[in-house]
Amino acid sequence: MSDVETMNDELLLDIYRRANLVYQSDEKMRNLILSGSLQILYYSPRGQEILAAALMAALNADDYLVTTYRGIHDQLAKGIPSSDLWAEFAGKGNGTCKGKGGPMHITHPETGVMVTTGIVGSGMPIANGLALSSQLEGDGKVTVVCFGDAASNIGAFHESLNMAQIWKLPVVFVCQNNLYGEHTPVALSTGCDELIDRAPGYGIRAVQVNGNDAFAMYGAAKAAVDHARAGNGPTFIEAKTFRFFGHLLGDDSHYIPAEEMAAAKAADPIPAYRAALLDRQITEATLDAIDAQIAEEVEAASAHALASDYPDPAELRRDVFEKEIAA
Amino acid sequence: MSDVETMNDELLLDIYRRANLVYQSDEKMRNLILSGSLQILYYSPRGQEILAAALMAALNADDYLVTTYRGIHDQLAKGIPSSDLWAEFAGKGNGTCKGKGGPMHITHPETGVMVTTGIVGSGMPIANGLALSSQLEGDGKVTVVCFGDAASNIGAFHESLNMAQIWKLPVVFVCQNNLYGEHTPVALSTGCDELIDRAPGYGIRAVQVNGNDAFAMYGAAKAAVDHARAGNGPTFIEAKTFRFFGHLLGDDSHYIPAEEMAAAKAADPIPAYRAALLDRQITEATLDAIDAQIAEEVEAASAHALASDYPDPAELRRDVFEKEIAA
Amino acid sequence: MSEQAVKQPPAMTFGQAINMAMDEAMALDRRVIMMGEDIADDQGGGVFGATKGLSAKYGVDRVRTTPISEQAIVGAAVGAALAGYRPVAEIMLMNFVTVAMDQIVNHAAKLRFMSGGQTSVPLTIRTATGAGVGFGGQHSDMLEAWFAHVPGLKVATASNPADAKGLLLSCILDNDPCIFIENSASYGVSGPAAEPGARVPLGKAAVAREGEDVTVIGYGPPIAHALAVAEEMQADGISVEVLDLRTIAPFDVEGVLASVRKTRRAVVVHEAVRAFGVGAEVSSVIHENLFDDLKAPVQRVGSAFAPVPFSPVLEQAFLYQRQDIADAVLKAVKH
Amino acid sequence: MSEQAVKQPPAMTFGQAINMAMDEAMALDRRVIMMGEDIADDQGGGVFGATKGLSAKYGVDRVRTTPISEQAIVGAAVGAALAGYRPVAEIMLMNFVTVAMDQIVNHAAKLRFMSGGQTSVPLTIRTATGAGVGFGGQHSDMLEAWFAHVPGLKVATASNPADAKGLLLSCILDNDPCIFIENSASYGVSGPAAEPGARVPLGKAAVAREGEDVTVIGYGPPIAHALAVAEEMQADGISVEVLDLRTIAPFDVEGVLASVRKTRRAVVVHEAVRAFGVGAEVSSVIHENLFDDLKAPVQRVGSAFAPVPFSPVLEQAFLYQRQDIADAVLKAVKH
Ligand SMILES: Cc1ncc(C[n+]2csc(CCOP(=O)(O)OP(=O)(O)O)c2C)c(N)n1
Ligand SMILES: Cc1ncc(C[n+]2csc(CCOP(=O)(O)OP(=O)(O)O)c2C)c(N)n1
Ligand SMILES: [Mg+2]
Ligand SMILES: [Mg+2]
Repeated sequence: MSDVETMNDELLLDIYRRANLVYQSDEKMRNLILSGSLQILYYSPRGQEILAAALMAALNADDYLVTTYRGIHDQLAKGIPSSDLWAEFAGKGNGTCKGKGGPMHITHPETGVMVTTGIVGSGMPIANGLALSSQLEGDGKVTVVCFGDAASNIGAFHESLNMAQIWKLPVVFVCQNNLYGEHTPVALSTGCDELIDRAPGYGIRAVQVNGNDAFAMYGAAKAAVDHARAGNGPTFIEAKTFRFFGHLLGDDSHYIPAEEMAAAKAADPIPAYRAALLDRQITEATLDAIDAQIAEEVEAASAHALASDYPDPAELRRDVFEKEIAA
Repeated sequence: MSDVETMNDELLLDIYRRANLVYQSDEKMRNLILSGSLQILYYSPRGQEILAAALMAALNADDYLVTTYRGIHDQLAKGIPSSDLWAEFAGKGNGTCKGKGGPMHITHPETGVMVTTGIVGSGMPIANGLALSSQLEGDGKVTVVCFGDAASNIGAFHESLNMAQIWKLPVVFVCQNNLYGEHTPVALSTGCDELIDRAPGYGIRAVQVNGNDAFAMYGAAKAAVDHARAGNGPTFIEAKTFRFFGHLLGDDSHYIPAEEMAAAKAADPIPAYRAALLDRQITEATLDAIDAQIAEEVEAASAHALASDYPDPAELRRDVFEKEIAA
Repeated sequence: MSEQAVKQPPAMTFGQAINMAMDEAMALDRRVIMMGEDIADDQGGGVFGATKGLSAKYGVDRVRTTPISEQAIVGAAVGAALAGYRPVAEIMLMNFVTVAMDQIVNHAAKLRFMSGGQTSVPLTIRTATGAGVGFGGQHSDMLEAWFAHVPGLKVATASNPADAKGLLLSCILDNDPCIFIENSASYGVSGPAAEPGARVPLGKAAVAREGEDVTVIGYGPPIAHALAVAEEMQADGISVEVLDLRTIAPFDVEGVLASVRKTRRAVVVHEAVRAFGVGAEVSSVIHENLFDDLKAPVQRVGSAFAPVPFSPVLEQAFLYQRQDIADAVLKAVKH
Repeated sequence: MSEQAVKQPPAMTFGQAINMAMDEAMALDRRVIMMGEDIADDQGGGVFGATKGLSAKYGVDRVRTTPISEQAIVGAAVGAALAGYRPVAEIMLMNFVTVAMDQIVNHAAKLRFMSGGQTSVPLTIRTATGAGVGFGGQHSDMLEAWFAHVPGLKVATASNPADAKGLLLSCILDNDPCIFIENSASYGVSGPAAEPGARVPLGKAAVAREGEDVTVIGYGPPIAHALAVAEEMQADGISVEVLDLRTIAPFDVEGVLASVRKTRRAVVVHEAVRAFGVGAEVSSVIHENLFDDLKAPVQRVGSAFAPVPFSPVLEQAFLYQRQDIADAVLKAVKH
């Protein structure tokens, strides 16, 4: 856990900006979907914004990120330009991936976002490979891979943490433990009480943290990233959090006890972090200005996405292989 | 660990018989292969006989067993009739599997041997299913699945131990830790120091034992089997052992330090167990009589196998599906 | 008018059909059990709702929500099947079978053979897939050709709810491992209801429409498109027979050859990528057996050679289209 | 006598060829790295010795022995490839790819496309397989048809050591993910040596023998059998052309059609089970394109529809045989 003292206002505001960009983007996205302006499957990260913001603030711009279908918080917090990301979500030809990937498959190497996978757990083995390239290259990059609690039950998790440890790879495994995998609570799917109990099985450095606490999350992330960058190997971070809109937008969360949901909402990390900043003498005006700037960015990005063109059907033949294939 | 006191002579001799049946069978098998009478890939269990014998002695005859390519010790100790097993190893039509499976794929339901797999780790998920059937059926059977140390690094291990624990299945996972997977030592492939360190990650009951010590191994196995049979769920047993003939017969064990091999051979569990029984006032004559009986059995079984006929080529069309397929 | 309404045959959706097949099987045989992610009612009865109500009726011991552990799911199903159970494993989407291929191919498919017939694996794997719904590259693949190439596996899929019910029931009660493929977009699509208990035999194709000039052979959703094309073509005097394989592997060679022996022209259609797809096997078998009878080369229709794209424009460009079937029919007829 | 001995072209085994291809690639590009079980010299340089000497020469950082974790092996190779490396992952035997299909199919094959071309996966997976050596049901399968059906993957295999070297080098240096298939029984088989640095282009078939009456198309060990059959047939006045695909997918359609346009008869042979195999695609493509030219139906030769049996008698009954190729040639010629 790093010193809260060392987090200066600039850093705190940086996290604020990242988190609220996610927050406002998510709100806009849900509205557009619910109003029928956008027809996509959407895995809302509402509730996990602070986790992503604090985590990404601990990274260099060119550090690598691998994430999942529930990844817009990670992607925006890592720095993918809003309009490119929005266009990809809308399947437009000027999206990050020319509309070919879509929301579950965002890639944006300029900001280090190398893979977004729709297959539970499958980002972890790939993250090891990115980290291996950095180790061999000596480029000083760290790879962060995000995944859910339920992903810790799949084989790829096991193989990856073990390999990362024996090869001392500069990789940070961030389990965003939102307590449910689709509609199944952790207790029903997981033999151990705490996911961090799995770490000793790999001899891997590990830390459990409240992911919704920006200070704790940033500290855990920074320590892990520093550790990796110094050549000391991987870390497993279990970051506790919650998702407010269930698995897939439209999910009524019937499987979540009402009290649990109420408690989670009462502890909403977005207002909590704002309050914490106000406590630290950062002014309402400062934060409002950031919010306003974000609102503009989100408005512009979403409008841009909706107004943009779909890709040329001929794109189907490109990028299957390096050489374009015949019609 | 069960009481050594509770192991009466009958049980001790039963273990002796099982272990030495493996020991003599293995010796015969190696000789026939090295002399060219039998052309098969052979994964010798030399050094792991006591482990298998003590383990299987703790089981009921109709308990289920799932094992691997290095499985002849488990199969013989579980009770597959020697001549049927030998005939299968030789690819003969009167083998346990009509010659279709061969050494890596022994099945013999009459003695509970349900699957022998050549895929590292893949027996564990299947063992859960057998155990699930017993749980649903209430038939009181326990399933034991054997695998190696290196198999603990593959995804199937992880998924299986977790599922067994959350479903409280009557299954015992027996890791025969012979310190190497093919030519790779555990330390090079495994992030944790001791394999038992993986158990807390599943909340599973676990025990580490010297598998070459018949008393300790039997105790651990009996406790695990009783625990499972009583409906209390699975156990992970890490049983330490060693293999004297490397991975595949012909392997020169160049990757094993000479001192390590020498120490292992000095601690050969077969003479050690014999000495232990003599210490317990069991007579040389008793043991020699068992040895002689086994020698006859092995001689007869191997001769039977070599003399038997290969299967009818038409067998190729049978057992692909339930109904025979057209030529 | 009211009499007519009464005579209207009852309808059912694919989702209902699949649910009913499992319900009937579970009622019939206590050894029928289900495993899969989120399949019990507390978790919503499966992402597509296919198992809704089954855990309430038969208990969570028999309808088991699992961790996200596809190897463990299929492996547990294999093991239970070896012990005489008839497990139905739900692999939510077909692309996720890629983490469980070992259990399916090295174990489920081979254990009967490798044991010399001592054991069998009466297991059914249900899995959904298909493009056209915006699921993107990792949730839409049609991989039936892989399973068809593996001796020991049976593969089935339905073009209408009644067949879905009858085929799935046959799969569950069959003594060999079966892969039953559902279409992600079709759970809500309805058709005539099946009779209670009715089974559709595995390995038998169905003539969905009789015709004289050309046979369109397919399975699953393309059958509806083929029937529509046949209807259109009739106006132009082209008589199209539509043959629904229903069982993709091992497929009804006799049924296929009987139809094409009559029409002497054939088109094979599936959603899977054309190259190295099921259509290649069907085309080859026709060509090998009816070389001297064929009036035109067997035509194959499939999706484009690319991963499934996300953007709707590209996804439609990727997917085989009704028009492709019509074009292929015309090409065959005009050769 | 001694002069003749000097003129004898130098020979190399498949094992040497494969080792040399990797050696050359590693010397050429520091971003070529290797991962696999037991592949470093301390562990013996791989079960078939294919990587022998490479870790001594290039270091264990670049030639990495891995845990038994095929998903992690392929995944790490995918990740390193995304970052610009050219990893060569050894999956000891082809049946073990069944635990890594997700990384290969959902990721390696699709990431270039799904990223809109922003990233690429210049990865090579080497894997050995093949029946006839008593490895049994779980160590002998030929699964090339699976990979061929996946857009984004290239699949290659060689019928002789020189091609093995040239093809593997091309795979490693190619910017797309390649599956390179080796034959378990052939590592010690020798043939003429390849020139240093020589590459065999991907996607180009080779005419292994010219002929006029019928084309036998195949890849890998069946080519040697086809050449032997061609030799025998010549005595009977039948002129057999033998075409070695070398790249199975995407295969050289032009090369195949050019040959069969000339001979007007074709036989396709592979070791894989015939049903739904690569031969079906090749046969269909020929039939579709040369329907009016063909004098006989395209014949397919493959192994029997069963898992690979252990017993040598059954294993031979399972395997395609040289005689099957000869019979198919005669059937084509006599149609
Ligand atoms: C291998 C695989 N199995 C199943 C799925 C379907 N699936 C998608 S997300 C999900 C739940 C994952 O839960 P968790 O890892 O906790 O992440 P969260 O969605 O909560 O962020 C499931 C089962 C999948 N995508 N991949
Ligand atoms: C999935 C898979 N990967 C690789 C192999 C090849 N292989 C067979 S045995 C073996 C070593 C296994 O070691 P361990 O689990 O320790 O068992 P042991 O042989 O020592 O008894 C390997 C790598 C395999 N059979 N299956
Ligand atoms: Mg979760
Ligand atoms: Mg071992």
